[in-house]
Amino acid sequence: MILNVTFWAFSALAVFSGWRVFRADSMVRAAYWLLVSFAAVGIILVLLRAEFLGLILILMMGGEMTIMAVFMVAFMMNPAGLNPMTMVHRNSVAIVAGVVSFLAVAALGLFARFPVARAPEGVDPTRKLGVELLGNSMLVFQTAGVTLLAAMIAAIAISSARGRYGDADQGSVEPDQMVTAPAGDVAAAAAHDPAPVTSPGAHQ
Amino acid sequence: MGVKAALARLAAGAPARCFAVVGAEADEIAPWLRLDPELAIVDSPRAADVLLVLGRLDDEMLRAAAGVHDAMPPPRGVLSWSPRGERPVSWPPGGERPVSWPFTDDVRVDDPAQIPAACRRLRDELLSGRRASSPDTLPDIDPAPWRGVGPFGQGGAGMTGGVPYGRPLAARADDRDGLKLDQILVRVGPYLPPFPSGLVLDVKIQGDVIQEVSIPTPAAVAPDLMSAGAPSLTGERALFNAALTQPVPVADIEVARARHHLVWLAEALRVSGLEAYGRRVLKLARTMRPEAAEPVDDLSRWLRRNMSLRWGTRGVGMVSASRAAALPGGPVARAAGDGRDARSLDPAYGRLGFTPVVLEVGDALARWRVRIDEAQQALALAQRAGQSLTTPIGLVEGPCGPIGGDRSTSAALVTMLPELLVGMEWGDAVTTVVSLDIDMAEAALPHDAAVAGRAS
Amino acid sequence: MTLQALLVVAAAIFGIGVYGALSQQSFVMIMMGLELMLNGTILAGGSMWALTTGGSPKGQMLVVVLMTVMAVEAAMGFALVIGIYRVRKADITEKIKRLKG
Amino acid sequence: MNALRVVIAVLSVGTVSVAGIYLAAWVDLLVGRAVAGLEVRPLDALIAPLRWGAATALKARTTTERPDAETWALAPALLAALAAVGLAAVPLAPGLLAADVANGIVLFGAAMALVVVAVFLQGWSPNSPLPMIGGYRFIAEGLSYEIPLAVVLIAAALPARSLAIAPIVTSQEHLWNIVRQPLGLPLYLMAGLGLAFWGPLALPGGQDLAGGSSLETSGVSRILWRLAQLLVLVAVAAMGAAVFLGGWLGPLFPGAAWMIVKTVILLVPLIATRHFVARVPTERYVVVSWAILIPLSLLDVFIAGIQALVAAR
Repeated sequence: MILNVTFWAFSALAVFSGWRVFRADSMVRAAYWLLVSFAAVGIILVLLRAEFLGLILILMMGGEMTIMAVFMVAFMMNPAGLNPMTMVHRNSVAIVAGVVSFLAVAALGLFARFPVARAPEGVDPTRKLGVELLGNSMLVFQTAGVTLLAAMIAAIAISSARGRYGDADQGSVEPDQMVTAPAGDVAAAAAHDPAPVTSPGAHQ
Repeated sequence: MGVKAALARLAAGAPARCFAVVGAEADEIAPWLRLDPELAIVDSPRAADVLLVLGRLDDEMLRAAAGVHDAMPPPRGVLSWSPRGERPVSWPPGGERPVSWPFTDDVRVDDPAQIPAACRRLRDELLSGRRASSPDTLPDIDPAPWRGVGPFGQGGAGMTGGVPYGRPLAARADDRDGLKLDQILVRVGPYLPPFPSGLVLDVKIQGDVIQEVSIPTPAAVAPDLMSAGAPSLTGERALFNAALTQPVPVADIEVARARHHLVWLAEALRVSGLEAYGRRVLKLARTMRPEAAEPVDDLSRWLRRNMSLRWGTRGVGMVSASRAAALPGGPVARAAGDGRDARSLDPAYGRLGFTPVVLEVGDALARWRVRIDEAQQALALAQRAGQSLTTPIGLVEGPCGPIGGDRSTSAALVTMLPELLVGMEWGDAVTTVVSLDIDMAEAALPHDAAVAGRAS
Repeated sequence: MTLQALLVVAAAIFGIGVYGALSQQSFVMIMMGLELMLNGTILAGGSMWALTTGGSPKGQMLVVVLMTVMAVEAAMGFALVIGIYRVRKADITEKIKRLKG
Repeated sequence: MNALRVVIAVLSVGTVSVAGIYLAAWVDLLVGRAVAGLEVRPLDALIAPLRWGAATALKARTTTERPDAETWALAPALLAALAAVGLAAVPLAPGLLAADVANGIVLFGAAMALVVVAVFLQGWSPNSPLPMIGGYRFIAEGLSYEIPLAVVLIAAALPARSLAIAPIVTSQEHLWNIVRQPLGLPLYLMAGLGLAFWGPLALPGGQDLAGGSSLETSGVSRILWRLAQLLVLVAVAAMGAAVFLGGWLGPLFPGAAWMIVKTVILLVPLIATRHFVARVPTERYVVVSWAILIPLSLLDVFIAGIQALVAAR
């Protein structure tokens, strides 16, 4: 009974805060509404006895949403929502798409037949997960790790200011590409960018 | 009602929390307030019960004091003291925008020794409700008109247009990572606690990196405006200025120098987070005597051993040799390898075997070291000096730099600040400003006044 | 707390995420939409594990993989935001007419 | 029966919170006075925090121009709640555990990871530059506290083969983790200081920002913020006592007494650092943390792993 009430309360919170994300004027609020949504889902997972996953989700999202908030503040023109703002496009299409995907997924959940097999009491799911991660699913686990490493390296490569052929904001282009690029593009690049375009002859 | 009265009775035992606004002619009192067990000098007006207005304020400072007052949470009160008993009204009297004394129900104190007790009394009356909280001094108006303008009444058109709440939104500017991000214009001072009282800076910050610094008001007030109400010299300033024209005991001068450096050190330690140790140093500054210099030597050893202080100051606020040469002199220049010291010119010091303390590095750590070494040296000189007197040669080495030259060291340091602080993080900038030991009263003082003082 | 109820909640979160990802102009807000979709997926995965797998850790594995996806999405998203902003000074989709560098 | 035990545990967490905060404030005053060269008056210092609280509670809560009022009000409560959750994860005696979860270490880590949210909101909400710098600073430093904290806690959990804290305590029956993993406790305490933004790591609220993130806060919010900050320190000390100093293990006295003694042993130096170590420079601390502290914490977990392998033989 108590479990049910708690579950519905956190479900409602997860959905409500998810909706508030796209209704908040202040970017910081938007990011932290999303965090609330994640935290509510994390608590539901804890209620479902997936304790480790739920807590890890909260731990991870606490950091990520804070970074997201700072990103919003750094990149948005009006981060605190001091001016009214709606930054949406194709709003009605998006609403339809959202409703349709909700209905489709919910229908799947309501009408598809799933086996009923609750996790047994008295077994520590965390221990089982650990054994699985470093046993049968070692390859999956390692792949996830390598993927994260690749993502880190790629993220640094994409976002760093100095590229191989000069500063990123100067429109650095590989010298070979510059030679083979259609003249129009180079001209457009030159018009767009105040930086001097290196003449191919300089590299000879 | 019962709860409130009980809380007020309980609170009556606490020190009165004051935010101190320090003007001219208060330099004999202001530094020692932190030693008083009845007072707690706080960093933020939001934490203060009492606004302490000490000395005489000019127009801008009085206006800023009114703003500080309004930021204090009620119940709040004002306690004022000025050296000659008059209302510390604005000077110069002929200023462009004369302001009247903004605090209608302040408590005035004539004897500075009464300040702590009066503060406690005022605080008790306020918290127990026997005295009404002092009303707002400034009208609650927007800095610029904006209401009702634009499609949403936000003060302009578009998402970033207009001035919502009277202020422009942050503008974008290049940052040090090659991006173009929000830049905020902030005016700091004149009462920001880590800064010297009276220093006002317009700072453009991105995150906590300072991108641009400018000084909104000229450091010096034109002398003709000062004729009626120029602040007089008090405390150590009077002593050092007297040495311009007449022989003064070397021991007095040097003890005053050591005291100045220790008071500075106490404040620098406080800003570094070592408030309790700063208080110990402040007490030492008040009680030290040349005959018993061991506590100062102990202090110097302790500071040298403290790695965290070294870490926070090493390499911060580098003053290059060329910048040091542009200064009139003083400890900041001597910490950057410039050996000028007006005392070298004085034969009396020559007889005492004086050589200036010079370090080559030029960072904040070097400035800390030069001041501590000078304090030790000053005490040693004072003890050796006996009854010997200085020679009035028209130039006196004050604690912040030479007095009697063309311009004061503090004024030169203020003009140097914009270049020095750009690119620094906020914490390093504060470390730098503190390590320069700028005396705003000296910076504001046109040197003609000192020269005039010499003639009289 | 039935599986159906959990899946409907997950679907609702997912649907809001779809709406956000499609309607928002700002890159970071689009990322928030994507994260919200993943949030719904995580809830669905967690409930499936709890109520249909009989405690087999494979279900939890799925959630771990989803969290990895989320971390990668966030890292690449932030990197792309910085990269695009650096080159194009754009922070909303409308400012990018074409994807070619 | 079980419910009764939880009620007792929750009550004891409440008691420990109040007593711990009080003790922290008292120790801070005493050490401060000793360092300042003033006469140390333990009895006066007992009532001084109450006097400060009374004086602050009588002040109005002021506001700034266009703050984010809701999040501003929320931030101190959030910080207090997170610290309380962190403390609730620590078993005070065998079976006396308020948050009876199988992943106590993860719960503690999650609560401490969210501290960054509370501090950022406290700095951001007042719409004032210096508090905002304080909030930004904490975000910039956040990972350099959280990563060493999480890693050394995982290392401490390795010998117990469990993420629950009670087994971690009992695994130290023969040898405390402070001996087994000498790097763990110092790294943990440094991270804890950072999370409580206290002393040398008081970067979001330093004197160079004139109080930083709490500069604009007055009245009851100010009290709550201060209490919450001290409670974070208490939670850090209690968890440190449990996972590094053997928790309730000890001869003669009941387990709770040992736990309290060990918590105090960690809490006092944490509090006292404020009076001996100057605030560190923000950016250089990040460099030190990523270049030295995080590798050291990885080394710590590596050593713990080797020990676990050897022990398993």
